[in-house]
Amino acid sequence: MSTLTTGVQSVDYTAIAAPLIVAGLALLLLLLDAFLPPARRQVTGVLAALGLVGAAATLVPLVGDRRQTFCVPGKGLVLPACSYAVDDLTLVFQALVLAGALVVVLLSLDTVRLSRIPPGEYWFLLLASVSGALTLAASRDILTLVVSLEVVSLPAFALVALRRFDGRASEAALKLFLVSVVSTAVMLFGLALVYGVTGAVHLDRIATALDAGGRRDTILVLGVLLAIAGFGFKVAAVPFHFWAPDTYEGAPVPVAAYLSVVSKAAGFVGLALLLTRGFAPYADIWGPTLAVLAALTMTVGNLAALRQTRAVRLLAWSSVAQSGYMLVPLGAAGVGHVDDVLPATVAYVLAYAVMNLGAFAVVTLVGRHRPANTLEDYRGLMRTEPLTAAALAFALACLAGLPPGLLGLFAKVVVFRAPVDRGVGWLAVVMAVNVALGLFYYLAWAARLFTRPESARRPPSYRISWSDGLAIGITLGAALWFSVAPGVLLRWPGH
Amino acid sequence: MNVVEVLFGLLGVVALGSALLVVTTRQLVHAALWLVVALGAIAGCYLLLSAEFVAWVQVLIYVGAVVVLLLFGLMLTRAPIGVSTDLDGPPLQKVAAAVVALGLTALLGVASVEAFRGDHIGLAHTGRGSTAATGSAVFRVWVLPFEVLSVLLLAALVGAIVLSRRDIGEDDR
Amino acid sequence: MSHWLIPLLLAVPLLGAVALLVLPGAVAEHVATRLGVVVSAATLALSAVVAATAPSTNVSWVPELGIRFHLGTDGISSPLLLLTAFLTLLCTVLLLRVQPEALRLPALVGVVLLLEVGMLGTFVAQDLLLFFVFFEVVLAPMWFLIAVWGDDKVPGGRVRAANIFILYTLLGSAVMLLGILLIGLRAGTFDMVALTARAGSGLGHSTQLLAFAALAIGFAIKTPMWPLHSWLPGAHTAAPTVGSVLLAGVLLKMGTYGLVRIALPMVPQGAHTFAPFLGALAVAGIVYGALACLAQRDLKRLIAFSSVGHMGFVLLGISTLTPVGVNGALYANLAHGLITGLLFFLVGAIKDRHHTADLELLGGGLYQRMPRLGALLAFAAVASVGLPGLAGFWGEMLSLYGAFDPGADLSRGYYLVLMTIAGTGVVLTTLYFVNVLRRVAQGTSFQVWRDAVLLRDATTHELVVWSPVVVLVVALGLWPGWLLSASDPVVRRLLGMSG
Amino acid sequence: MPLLMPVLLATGLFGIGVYGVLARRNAILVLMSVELMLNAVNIDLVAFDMWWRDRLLAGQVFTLFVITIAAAEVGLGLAIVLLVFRNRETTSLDELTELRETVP
Amino acid sequence: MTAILIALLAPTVAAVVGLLLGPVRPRLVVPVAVAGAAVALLAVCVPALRLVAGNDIVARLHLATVPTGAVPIGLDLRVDGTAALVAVAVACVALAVQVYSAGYLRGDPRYSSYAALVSLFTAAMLLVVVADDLFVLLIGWEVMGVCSYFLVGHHWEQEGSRSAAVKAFVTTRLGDVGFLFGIFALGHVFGTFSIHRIVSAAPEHPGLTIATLLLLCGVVGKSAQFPLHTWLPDAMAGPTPVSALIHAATMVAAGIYLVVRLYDVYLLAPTTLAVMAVIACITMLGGALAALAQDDIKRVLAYSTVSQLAYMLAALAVGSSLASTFHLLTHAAFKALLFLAAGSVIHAVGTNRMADMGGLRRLMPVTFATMTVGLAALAGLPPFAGFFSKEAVLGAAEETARHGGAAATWTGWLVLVVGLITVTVTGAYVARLWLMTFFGQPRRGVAAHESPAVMRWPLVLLAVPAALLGFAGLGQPKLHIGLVTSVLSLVLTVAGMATVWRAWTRAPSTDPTAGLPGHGLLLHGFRVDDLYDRVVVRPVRLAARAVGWTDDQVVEGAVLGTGRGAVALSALVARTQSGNVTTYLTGLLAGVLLLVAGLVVFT
Repeated sequence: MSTLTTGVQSVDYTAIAAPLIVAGLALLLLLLDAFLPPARRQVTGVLAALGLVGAAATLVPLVGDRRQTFCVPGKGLVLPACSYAVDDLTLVFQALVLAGALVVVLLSLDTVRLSRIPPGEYWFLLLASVSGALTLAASRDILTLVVSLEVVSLPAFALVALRRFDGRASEAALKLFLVSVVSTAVMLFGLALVYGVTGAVHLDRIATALDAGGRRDTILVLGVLLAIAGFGFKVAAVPFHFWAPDTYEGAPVPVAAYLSVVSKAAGFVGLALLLTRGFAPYADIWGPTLAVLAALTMTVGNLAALRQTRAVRLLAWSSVAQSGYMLVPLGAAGVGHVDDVLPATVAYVLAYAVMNLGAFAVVTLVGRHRPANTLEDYRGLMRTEPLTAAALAFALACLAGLPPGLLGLFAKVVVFRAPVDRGVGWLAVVMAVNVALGLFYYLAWAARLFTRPESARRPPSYRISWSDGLAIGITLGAALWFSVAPGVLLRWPGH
Repeated sequence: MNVVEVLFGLLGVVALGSALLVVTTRQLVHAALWLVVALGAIAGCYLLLSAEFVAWVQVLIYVGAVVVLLLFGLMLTRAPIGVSTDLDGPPLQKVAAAVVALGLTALLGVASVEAFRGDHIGLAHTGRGSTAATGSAVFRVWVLPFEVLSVLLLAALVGAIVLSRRDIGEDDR
Repeated sequence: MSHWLIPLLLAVPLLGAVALLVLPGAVAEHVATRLGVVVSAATLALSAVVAATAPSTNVSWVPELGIRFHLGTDGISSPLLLLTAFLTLLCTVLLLRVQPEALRLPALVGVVLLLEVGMLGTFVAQDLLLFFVFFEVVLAPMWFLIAVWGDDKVPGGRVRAANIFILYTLLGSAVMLLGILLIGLRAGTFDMVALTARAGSGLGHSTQLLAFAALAIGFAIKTPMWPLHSWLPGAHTAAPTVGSVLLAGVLLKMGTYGLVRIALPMVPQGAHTFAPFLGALAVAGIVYGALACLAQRDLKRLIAFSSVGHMGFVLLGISTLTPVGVNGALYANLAHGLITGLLFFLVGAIKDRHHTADLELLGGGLYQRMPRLGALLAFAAVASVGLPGLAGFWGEMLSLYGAFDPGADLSRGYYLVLMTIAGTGVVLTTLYFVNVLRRVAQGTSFQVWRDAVLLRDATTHELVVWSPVVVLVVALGLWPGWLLSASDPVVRRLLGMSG
Repeated sequence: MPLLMPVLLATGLFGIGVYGVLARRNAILVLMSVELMLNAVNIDLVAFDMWWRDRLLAGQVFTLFVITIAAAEVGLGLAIVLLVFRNRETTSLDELTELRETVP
Repeated sequence: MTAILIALLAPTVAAVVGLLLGPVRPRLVVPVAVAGAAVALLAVCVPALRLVAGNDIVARLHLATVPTGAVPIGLDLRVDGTAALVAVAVACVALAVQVYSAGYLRGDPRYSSYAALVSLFTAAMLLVVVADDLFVLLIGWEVMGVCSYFLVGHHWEQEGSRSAAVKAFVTTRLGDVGFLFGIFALGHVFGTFSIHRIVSAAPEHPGLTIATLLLLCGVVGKSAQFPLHTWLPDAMAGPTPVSALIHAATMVAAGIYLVVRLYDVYLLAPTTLAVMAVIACITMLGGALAALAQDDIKRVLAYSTVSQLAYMLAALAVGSSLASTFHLLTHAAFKALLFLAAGSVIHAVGTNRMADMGGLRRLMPVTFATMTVGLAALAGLPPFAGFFSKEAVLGAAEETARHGGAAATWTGWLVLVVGLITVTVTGAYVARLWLMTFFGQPRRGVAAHESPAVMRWPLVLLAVPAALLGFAGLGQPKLHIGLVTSVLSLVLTVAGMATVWRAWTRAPSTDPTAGLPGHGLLLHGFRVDDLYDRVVVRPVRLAARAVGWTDDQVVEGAVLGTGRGAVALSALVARTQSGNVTTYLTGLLAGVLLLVAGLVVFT
């Protein structure tokens, strides 16, 4: 792809290998699909999975390293700045994105086949989006940030709509699209204002400029807040959340999983980068704002989730609520050192990815046999399909933060720490109440797995394909592993 | 007040006026045409701001491609020529829209005035907006987003095509 | 010391439960109850060893958060450990013959064993997070016990009762978690031993207040403290016998144990500020529980309300912040576990036979129909009213004694008022228990029951299950020193007083 | 030229765009309104670029990118609108409410 | 001390064995129970005999120390002279009752539990007697209470028994709460719960009014003194032997005994002594008056017990523990005798109502003779035991009235005057009982018969101390029997008797006191029960109902309300999710506007 390098910017291909591979793979699969006979097109999915593993492998040599590329030289007082940087944060998120995408790919294999979704285009769009997420995690200027964010989003619109004969999918895509573009526009306006005041687009330069600036406070406050909007949409924070339940419900379940995990993680890393690297000096402004957003988000998400009867919709609201938890550390950033809140958010995003994908994996599987995918369809699943039921129960316990789902508990502990340490007590209290609220619907669902099915409804019973089994296995294994050794979540390099 | 400023002011009024018509007209096709006017006026503004390349791109891509696309879209959705009454939401929605829009505009406007009052753009340095300068910047400094943008465009292209193709999936209903 | 002993103690019932859930259906069905007895007997033996040797396990778990895998016992947890293992054994033995209608025995025994893991774990945990984890582990099994094997004739159904139980306790847990995190994160360690030794130093006054309030609410719901008790009657009414026994016998103790083990020593300033409120609510619970008992129709519900009253004494003792009061609270805890456990065994037997626990429907004449059951009921009732010479006395007495001379600089006059009100609670407690005996045990039987030929008196099997409890109740009543000398030094340490 | 001229123009356009997004119910008109918002951004970016005399020309380049993004969005967005129209025979946003919360 | 331990354990073991054996070997129940009591009697005789031999017999036994976190509790026993004598009395009556019961309750289906409870009671009472630690005492004290509860409710088929049992237990518990608090107070002041340590340290802490008053609560409850006396007449619903043992001779006297043991503390609390005097006087006269109007023979004796216990309390109030103990012992003998004799009568006649008796003199000679002895002792006719002990009480009162002392002078006068009035009433009700039961014409067709030997012998054996025990007091130098008061009281007694006799001779078939003004009031014990019903029972019931309602409506309601609130909020959130994307966008942009505006205003 990147053939047009000039003498000015040297490119560190090792650093950008992962997004490069994924993007290349996307193109390759699109072409391959066109040339393969229809009967053998399924192989593209497997290739996609393998490619993701390969891309992940390229991250390994980067561990512990700090690399920067696409840099501009400094001049005078202005320091050099780079557009692409690989550090711990980047690596963690890239790994997360790749792993999450891998699970989504595995889950999609059967979905693509059964729903007659054009496979080549599906894999291409998915991987294109993934490459955007990978870049996003590494971008250090707002141009790259915005463009990467759009690369994550745009293919996702198409992915949601890929069941083209399904009006619900189209409707879902349209809602996602409109909310997305409006949020993007708002964000761009905000970023433009920030650029106007600071004259900089590289995050660290913005931070420097903000540190120095003084008289243009109000416009900057506006700029910073508007800029949050685009990422708020991605992470489905209230009031940017409206698309999530409708879109999740209309989209193919693996795509919903992708939106709720990979795309959301991308949103979080973008938000984290923007806020803690770029707008760090304004933490006293955006901190409380995010605290309010976090409180609203978790409350609205949990309240709405309470009344859900369909699995995917419930997960949608639950992931809104979970976003609220993830925002909590950022909400506490107004006090104390900004960087310190990052590990908490990162840890929670990681944990959330594992447990949410675990839930989605089983929901996808059940959805193949019970398209309505209501919670009642899970009644008595423990009897017919003990393994998947147990996996789902564990994932739900994790999401609830209740033993044996220690992963979720530890994640919540980590997140709690920020407001507790920084004296944002009210947020901690709101979170505690919300955790309690959340417990109810997760457990109500989990309980259904164990209760006696009504005589008229038989719980689904199925053979699990290798790909679904692998997906469930990976998520369950990760959830179990992190439950026993949660330190890994916190021990990401440098911390 | 020099000529550039006067021209800019006029073009700005045109842009704002036609934009207002875009969002208020009762004829679908008119909206598209007013959009052309607005976008054109904005292109003129770019020129006055000495951003030549941007202005041309604006004309080419927006007026040339985007609006044409939108017109196609209108036709494909069998938009009626002439006055339609169902383009706007209910009155209450319009009120809400106006309140939100005015609120945001007022806030941003006041804050902008407060922030940028007295600042002037020195337009003497022509050449910063030239094709050469801009192109050089893109390829020297902004290679990365540009490359990423290529993925974006490709994805949008593929997405648009796959969604528009009618040859697959119909039988799955 | 052998550091694997306590993990083994937890692993045995856990493995038993897992085995029952994993074994193929027919096999599991066949061995379930016997395996349950064997496993719980082994657990009891192990817990006796643990109580005797007081081993500890302490390894790092999540150093980033200051969480350790720290297990240990001392004079206040060992008795509860033994109580747990003891009651669980009795429950599994009971299940050999007396089985709920919705059979599914492997699952039932498995759930009981799982419950045991959580209960034991709560009492041996020496790390706050670990404590919380075990504290929560018990919820799910208890939910299943009620929702699957419960009595569906209760108003609203058993699932509703189970839901209210879990919802309520979960709410409490969430608030409690807030308190735990506040302490652990502010102090930088979750290690209970270290936090106890620190006695709140390093925690600001407002932190302590908030943490204590959060912890107290969490524990109070579990205990349950008036007016947060309303989950209890429903849960008890719906729960099967083993569920009720373990719920009353052990689960409620976890709340008060937590107060003593965590809330008092780790945030003493908070404790000091809130103690008068705690005391007032405790006393309100005593009187309220007793009065509510007088108004009940359902025997299980009545005993549930009696628990509210009894736990009121426990809370009163704790609220005095004196070694006497806390010793008394712990004693009352244990005694209540045994006595109310026995009561629920007995009422369960009555309900099994009559298919109702409604006082109006049962009518009188239990002494006549089933003299052995009646006599045991009378014994349990008398024990429950706190008769000196039986286990129930010492705890309540010491709680009151604590209130007579409250600790720190709590207002003496205030506590004397509390003590006096609690004293009337003693009388009311006597009143409703003798009332129960009068309505159920004394008098003559209804014709329906006289006609029902299948109404047997307590079987030998049941007597075997119950008599150890009777013996213990008497033993603890006559020899209080056994427990008090174990708990006293620990309590002094927890209250920050040197031996 | 006073910096405020383009900035206020942008602000006004942005507000008009916001109004259009909220007041219009035809999906394509909403898209057009979004384009107005994006153009507002662009005017700002160009103006600030000129004002700062940005060595990196970030504002102008950003504008180019935004234009491209806008084009891509419109392309894909129209495809989605057409898809919806194919499936539902409508482009009115308030008629697309099959996916919603059911309120008893 | 071994003897004491044996005395404690023997009945306990008998109780346990009897209870377990009962269903299996019913015939062994009586021997086991009797053996238990007999062993106990023999054992307690050991120290008593040494006392009689003139030895100092104070002995202690320390079993264990129970740490409490504050003042430790010692599981201590201690025997001294008083204890030894009271223990003998207890064991004696217990043995008598066990033997007697074998006849009285022959064929009772629940005999084994009955005998076991009596045995257990014996052990508990002995524990009270020999306890050195207040908590040990409390154990015995409460175990007695619960035995009393079960035994009163022995005939639980009958409503009367059931409610009487409840009343007895609950009322005494009420007093016991105060008692417990009193123990706390003493322990707090003295730093020990050991009775003898408290007593020896008593001079260091004079004027412990509150502590002693609290202890007095327990005494008032247990010894059925005003205002907690109402349970005792009702408790007569229990089997008569039980009434003899528990509600006449031993348990009710335990209260008095407690004060005796702690007397040094009381002596230094004059206010408490005054309160005691007032309570004693009210109870004394009130009980006697109530006894005058009862028709149930056991209720007469019950009110008489109340009245006589008040004498003991009065003795304590005027500073003579010895007189009190003396009266306690003689009362134990003659009241046990009276109850057993009354039981014999009831056994024979099949009713408690004196209106249905009469003319039994010839049919039941032994009963008649022994009961006459008992009644004479009760009335305080010389030379029967009651005369001496009662005179000792009155003498102590006179002493105080004249010379003062630990108690205030006025209390002496009060006790003396009320005591003398009560003597008159006592004479009257004794005569009434005697006449209505044994004289006149038999009122029932059924031929009454003398009771079996197993019931007769205890009567005879108890008649001996009832007649002679009084002389034991003569040697005591501290007992003061004034000649004037003795003569006066004798005259008054005879006057009371004569009045009744005259009324009776006029209409031998009717109740001689029926025409008394306020007869109804007396019959109902001054309607204290009605008062309690209105002031205590009904409010408690009302409160219970209120709490029941509150719990259903308010507390549950609050919980359900919270749930409903959450659901309502949830619906509110759901309403915003209308499916219309324009609404979503409005929400989004309005949200942005609000956030921005809020922050701008805020900063």
